[in-house]
Amino acid sequence: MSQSGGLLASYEYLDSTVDAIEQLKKAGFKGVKAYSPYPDHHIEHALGYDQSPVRVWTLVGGLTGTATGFAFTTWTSVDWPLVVGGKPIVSIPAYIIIAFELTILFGALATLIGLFILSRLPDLRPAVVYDPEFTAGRYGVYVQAEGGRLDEARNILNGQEPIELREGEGGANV
Amino acid sequence: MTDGIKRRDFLKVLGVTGASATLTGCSEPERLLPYVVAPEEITPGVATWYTTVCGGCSAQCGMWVRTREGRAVKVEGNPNHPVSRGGLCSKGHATLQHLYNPDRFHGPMIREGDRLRQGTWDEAEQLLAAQITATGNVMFIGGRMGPSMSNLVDEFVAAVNGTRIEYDAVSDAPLREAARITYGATGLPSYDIANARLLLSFGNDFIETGSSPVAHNKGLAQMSAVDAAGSKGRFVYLGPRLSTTGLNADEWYPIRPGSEAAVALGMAAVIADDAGAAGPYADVLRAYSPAVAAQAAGVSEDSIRELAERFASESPTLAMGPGVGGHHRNATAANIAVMILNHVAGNVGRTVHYDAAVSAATGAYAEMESAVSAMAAGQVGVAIVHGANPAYSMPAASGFVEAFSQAAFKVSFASAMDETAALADLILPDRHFLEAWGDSMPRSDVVALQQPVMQPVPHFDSKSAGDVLLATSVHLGNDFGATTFYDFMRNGHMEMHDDSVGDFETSWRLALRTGAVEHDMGTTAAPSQLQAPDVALSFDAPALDLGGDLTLLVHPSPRFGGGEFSNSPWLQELPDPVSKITWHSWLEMNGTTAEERGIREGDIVRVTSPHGEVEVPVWIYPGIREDAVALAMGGGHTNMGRWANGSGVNALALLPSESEQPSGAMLTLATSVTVTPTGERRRIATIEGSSDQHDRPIAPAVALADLGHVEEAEHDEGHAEFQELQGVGGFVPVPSEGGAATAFPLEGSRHGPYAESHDLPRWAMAIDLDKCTGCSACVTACQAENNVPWVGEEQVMMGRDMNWVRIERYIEHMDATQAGDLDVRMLPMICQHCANAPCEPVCPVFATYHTPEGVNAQIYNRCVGTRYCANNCPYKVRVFNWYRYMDDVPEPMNWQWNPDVTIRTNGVMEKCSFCMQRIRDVENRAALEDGRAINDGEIVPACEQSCPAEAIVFGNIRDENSRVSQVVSSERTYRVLDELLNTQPAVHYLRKVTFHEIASGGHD
Amino acid sequence: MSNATKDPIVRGALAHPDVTRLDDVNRDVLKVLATPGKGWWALFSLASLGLVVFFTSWGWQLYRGIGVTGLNSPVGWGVYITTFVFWVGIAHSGTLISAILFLFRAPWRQAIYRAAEAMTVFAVMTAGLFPLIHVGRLWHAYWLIPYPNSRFLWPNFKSPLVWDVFAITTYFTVSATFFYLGTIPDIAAARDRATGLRKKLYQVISMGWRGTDQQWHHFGKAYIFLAALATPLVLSVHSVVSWDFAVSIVPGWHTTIFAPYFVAGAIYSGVAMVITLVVPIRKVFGLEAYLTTKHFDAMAKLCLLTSMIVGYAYMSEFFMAWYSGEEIERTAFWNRLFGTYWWATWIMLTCNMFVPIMLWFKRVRYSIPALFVISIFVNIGMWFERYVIVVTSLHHEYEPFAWGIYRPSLTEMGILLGSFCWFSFWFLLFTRLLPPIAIQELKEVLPPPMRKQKEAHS
Amino acid sequence: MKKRWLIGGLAGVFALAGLAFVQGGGGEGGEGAEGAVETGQPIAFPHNQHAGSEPGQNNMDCQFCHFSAERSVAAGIPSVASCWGCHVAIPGTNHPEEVAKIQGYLERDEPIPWVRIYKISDHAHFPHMRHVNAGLECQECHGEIQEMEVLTKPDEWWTPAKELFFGQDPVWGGDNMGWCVECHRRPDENGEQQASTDCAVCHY
Repeated sequence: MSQSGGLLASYEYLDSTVDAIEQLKKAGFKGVKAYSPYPDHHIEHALGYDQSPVRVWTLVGGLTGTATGFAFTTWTSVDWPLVVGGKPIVSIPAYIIIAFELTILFGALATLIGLFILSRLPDLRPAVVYDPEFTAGRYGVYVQAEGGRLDEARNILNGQEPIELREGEGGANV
Repeated sequence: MTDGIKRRDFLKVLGVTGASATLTGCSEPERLLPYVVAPEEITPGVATWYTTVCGGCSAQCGMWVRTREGRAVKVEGNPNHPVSRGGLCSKGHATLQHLYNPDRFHGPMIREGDRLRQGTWDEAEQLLAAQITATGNVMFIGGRMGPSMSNLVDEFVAAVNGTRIEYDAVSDAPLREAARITYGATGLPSYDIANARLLLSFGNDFIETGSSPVAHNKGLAQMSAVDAAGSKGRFVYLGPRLSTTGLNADEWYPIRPGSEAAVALGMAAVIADDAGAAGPYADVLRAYSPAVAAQAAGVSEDSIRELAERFASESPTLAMGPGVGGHHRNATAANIAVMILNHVAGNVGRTVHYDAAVSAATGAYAEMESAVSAMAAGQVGVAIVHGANPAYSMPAASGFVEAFSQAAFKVSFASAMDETAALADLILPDRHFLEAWGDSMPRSDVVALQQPVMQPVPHFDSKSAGDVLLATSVHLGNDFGATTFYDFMRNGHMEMHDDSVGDFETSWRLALRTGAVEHDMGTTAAPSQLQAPDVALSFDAPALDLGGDLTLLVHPSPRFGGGEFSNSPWLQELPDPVSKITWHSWLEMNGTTAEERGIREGDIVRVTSPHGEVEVPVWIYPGIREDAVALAMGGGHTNMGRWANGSGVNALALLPSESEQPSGAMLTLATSVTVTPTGERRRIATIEGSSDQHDRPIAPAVALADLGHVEEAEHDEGHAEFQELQGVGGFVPVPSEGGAATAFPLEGSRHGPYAESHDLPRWAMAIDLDKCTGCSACVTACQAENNVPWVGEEQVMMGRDMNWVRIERYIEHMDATQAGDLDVRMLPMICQHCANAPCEPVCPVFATYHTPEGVNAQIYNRCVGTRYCANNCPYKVRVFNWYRYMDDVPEPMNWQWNPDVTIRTNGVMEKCSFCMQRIRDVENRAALEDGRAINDGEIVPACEQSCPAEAIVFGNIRDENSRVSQVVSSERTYRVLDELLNTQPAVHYLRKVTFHEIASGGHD
Repeated sequence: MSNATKDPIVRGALAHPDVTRLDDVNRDVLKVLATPGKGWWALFSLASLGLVVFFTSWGWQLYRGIGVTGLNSPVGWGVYITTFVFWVGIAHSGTLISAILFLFRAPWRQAIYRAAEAMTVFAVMTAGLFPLIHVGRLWHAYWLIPYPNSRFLWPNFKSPLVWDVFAITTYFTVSATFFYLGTIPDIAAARDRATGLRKKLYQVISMGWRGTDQQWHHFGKAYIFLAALATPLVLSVHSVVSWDFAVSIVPGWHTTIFAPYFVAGAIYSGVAMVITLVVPIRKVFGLEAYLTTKHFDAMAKLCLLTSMIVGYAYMSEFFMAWYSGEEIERTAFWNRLFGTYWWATWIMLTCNMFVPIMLWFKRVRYSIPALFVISIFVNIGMWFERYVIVVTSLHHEYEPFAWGIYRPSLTEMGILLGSFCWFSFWFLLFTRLLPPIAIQELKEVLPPPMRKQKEAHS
Repeated sequence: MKKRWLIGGLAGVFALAGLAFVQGGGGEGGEGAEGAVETGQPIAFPHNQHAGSEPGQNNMDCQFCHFSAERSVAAGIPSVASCWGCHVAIPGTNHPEEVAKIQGYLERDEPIPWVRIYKISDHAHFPHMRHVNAGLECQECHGEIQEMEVLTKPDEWWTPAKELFFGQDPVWGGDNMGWCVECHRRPDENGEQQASTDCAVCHY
């Protein structure tokens, strides 16, 4: 894939970033990637994101927690039944608390795992296409283009007066 | 040794059943040590029981001893004993600790310069013989001993033509002397308390000291129990201070110290229509009237007159004269006065018996005085002390210590170091009574045998005094027809034996098995007529040495007696039945008196008498007259043992060295004192939080008048607070159904092993508060049975006492200023084994839970130590192991540990288990006997077994025929705090019955 | 959820002249991570010293037995449980400020929530130690954890103490997760400014965060869900802790009001502690631009509110005790006010009810020294609140004859003191190793740089 | 941060494991199975020679020596005299010198300090007679004693770990509550659990 290559443009301004992305999208470029120092919904909008599947993880995790909470407490009570304080062997009201805590716990952990999986974290490989300024003040747009369309992409990105425009081998680690 | 003992060959070392279990696992290989020759009587892991006689005090109660692998692990009362009839006091239980006392001598000690070296027995006996032959002038100072031993001593002393002095620190000499003077009786009168309808005690603390505390305790309980006719005996205490005995009275006449004679005679004067009834004492009687008595006693004339009338009408009645605590200069006269009172009331032969004389504490102090002067004069060559500790138990003023050191050669038979032995040149450690043969004659018609229940504790090379005397006599060339004391004693009994009642061997075996045999002595006709006094008597209030403005009352301690029991940690830690204070001494003082002097509880005061002074903390006590202070004996040992030394003060330091005439008893009530604050304070090592119930339904009572309709009374008063609750729309707790067994297994517990639990018993207990006298025997019994540690004075002060039984003493009504009703509630508080136990659900690891048999179990090895259960226990009966208390128990005291009960380690909660080990033991036995059913009364917890008052009953409450169900069906039954908390305890209490009306709530 | 057109006030009072560009934030916040000053070292060594005291005392207790405390029967719980509840309480405002205010979009949250969350995590770490310190047999404490064992035994899920185990561990895990998640982008920022070992470290901790759109997208959602989970958790945890007491039958514990009362108290003490911690940070690291008086004003108002709730709870407890007409209940509360431990009760009332009255005045709320002092009062007061609840209720229970007194021992004091050092130890490390203020969230509330605006101006 | 929790967590786990291990008494690894010397037994007593049923072995009943097993909580250790009771006539074929030791102890009038192999925790009460009378064979808990020359515990390197997680195997002189409970829970012929699993049956 010698033809293909990646372009990384750093911008100082949000609107120029957003414009760049929108134009790239309009021009039908795939694999447009944006960098920003904070989550910005303009960018997300430009890239056309909708609901994140993280919520599914949370829901499933939470429900598993509830089920586990009730099942486990009940089973252990019945496994070796001991009467305490004249209370029923299986005292649901008490077990609600355990179930609740497990709901939260499993939900939270599932969410975290979901997040890591979905956003490809952790990723400790040295970053090639990356600019430390992205965590400070700059926005970045990376686009990967077939050889033929490289110039088009370059023009679009340059059109928004990037502070810097880097070119690299395609498929570089992003 | 006779084969009688040889068969009981001794387990050389601990271990066959992993002797005393501990939670702390040890890692170096444990050794299993079999017998060399297996004794057929002993099966490892199975208890062997022996019958013997308690040698603790002059009462000589019958005793059962439980041995495991040849170690005595528990002593109990012997119900077959004609005098004590079951039950055992705290002191009796604690004798075990004297047996295993690590401070016992390891062998005969011979003085070399200022130190003692251990010698051999042969050497020691040679030395004694040599000294006797050399110096002569033998003086044998002997305490209480059995008849055979007494005979031996007499023969021994006669053979070396020495003198014998009988001495017992706490003796009833005045009573005996009075009996001799008035009726020519020998020994003490025997009382039939149980049948008295009105009992008067003129300062006689008969359930603590005296001829037979256990029997008297039982008698008192039976007397005060409500009989079928719905009546109960009434107990009136007349004295300046309420002792444990006094606390059980229904009325208290706080009479001036020493005014007993006046009151007794004043009453007698009322009863005897014509003074002539008093025979030779008629003129005495004429001299007294209620007015005079009232004047002397400081109580109203009417009250005395009215009491006298009742004493005459409610016959049979019984009056008891002043005991050891009331030995003032006219004590004999006072006792005679009381005998006159009994006489005119016609009690002689009904409740007072002079024919079956009780042989009680012998020694007269007067004899000691002569002994002292003799020694001081250097007329004594060899002074032998046996069974007594005069260096401690005589007032410092007596000069015994100085005199004793004048004797050329001083011998002591003490088995452990004491103040007297410390002065001796030769110490011949005697056997503990559990290791030796002996006999006793608690009453003139009863002979009881004391047999060794185990081989002597191997740590200590001891020898019974009898054997020593015999061996020495051999050296001296005398022959008493026996080489061992066992033979000597047996011969004696053989001579005494009359063959008409069967051959000797059988009756001997019978005596060994049952513990005692009653001889029909063909009792001499009861002396019924008063005899004229052969000595001068004064019935006036006794003179007091003027030392200050407060009369000093010195009384024997319910825990230490005269001090001979002081070296037992159990007794040191046993809360005093009156003050609930452990370990140290205290001065009892009335609140008003203290206020006048600006003294607060815990202030350390200096008590000064003409004879000495002591510094002791004050305890405020409403049960003592404002013009008196009281101090108990038994403290302040200087040279007795690790637990006695330095604990408390010796009250005798304040007393004169003087004997009462004519009885010659030591004076205990002889001086007044000044009390001055030292400015220092200390924390009192008490277990008492508050002696006020704060209107809580903990120890309610019911008036005799209300019996028969207690339920209604309950309804009117008992639930008053609930009605109040309803009034304000509060939550009304579910009132538990009456005493009857509660539904068990509980709702929701019908599962798994609990499904069949309706076939299982439900263990329950009933405690009759009308019988409980608060004597605290159960506390020590429980401690002995369940390996409950003692924690020491410091820890008790921090509130960490470990006893599983806490006898709560709530003072409802107590007035030291005038005669009137007395209402003190004694409540033994143990784990209530609640069906709805608050402690159970809060334990995170199920360390405490409810067994199918309805016991609230505590699984020590599962306990993590969160202490939540203790917080949530409304009865506060759970105790915690804050340290590794049991690790501090020295060899060989740990030999006493019960192998059937786990030793609890650091960080573990514990509490009453209903003696689970005994339940299991009986179950195992029943299973071996082809799975037979367990009989009612077969399982007896330690507390029930030792209770002299028979106030405790344990059993299966699901069986309506069981004793416990029967008792619980009483209308007096209630359960502590149950109506408030619905805890449904398995321990049921029966209300105390009072003569006076009970104020609102039925419980205050 | 940034908002390009927020006016300064709404933007969390971030209107400081020096802060205009996004990377100004990096500059100001990250300079905190530079080599520490003398003050920090002084505090840090002090804390370390305290740690020695802490572990020596604990070691001594393990060696001798729990008896080295002043505990006894009837007072089986004392300083340890008091301090446990205290720290759990402290732990609350962190997640509260962070999660709840996040969900409610409270504008003043960003500047302080990082410190608050850190406080939460470390406070739970501290609180979690106390049950272990407290039990009689630490070496068996693991029996409270349900794990399959050769005895077929399980813990008793009916016991409030087991609820605690679950509540506290869950709370710790979730708070820690929440805290960590929030820091990832900032650690990345730190990484990009750092060099050498630190850089490697940050690289690992930040998990190679790049701030790509994809990451931000999921990050935002995950964060919301975590917040949504954490919020009920915050409320539940201290309720569960309160049930340790309320579920029992001890007069003074057995009260239905406990859960809300404890939660309010927790927030109260927590916010106070945040103030106590943030004031010095602000001063030392010169973050006045980010932690403005408006923040403190807001926190002070929260304190005021919760103090009133707590005060109400006190009053209603006393009222109900009287109204119930139950002698035992009445005695318990009468004893609280005028019994042996009257002083503790009055300290509690003064610090928690009377002192905060000053917060009604704007001048006080805007005076940072005043707030600092008041916050310390509140911290003390809240510790004593727990002491009063635990000790006074236990020492006078149902059985008058078994009433007793409890005197804390030196060991207990050492451990109490040590716990504060243990907490400060971690917190000081935190101020060094992690950005104490949420960089990326501050950027969200800054006006994003717009070329068009710029051109318009020029 | 994550790293720190990880390390802390692991440390905690190891600490607990260690404690559990110590508590579980896992530390008491016995010595190797060769000969009596390693076990430290004072006399090389071959159980198989006495109780074994192989030709040349004596096929004695366990309770001949452990005399109180059916009537007491303790099984009982034979007294030196009772050993000598037989051995006075039987000098022993394999190890006469070991047999001779018995006489030595008897004459010195001292007990033989056997090393204890089968030790149940002190906080658990095991009434032998209940189990013997319930028809249990000794071997069910003690293992095939009659085939062992020397009683030892296994000491493979992984034994401690095994004991930590699965408890010690009573057959090896271990002390495993799970073992007891498993048997107590086993249903009898009419499907009822055959012995109580009430805690207080053994722990008091």
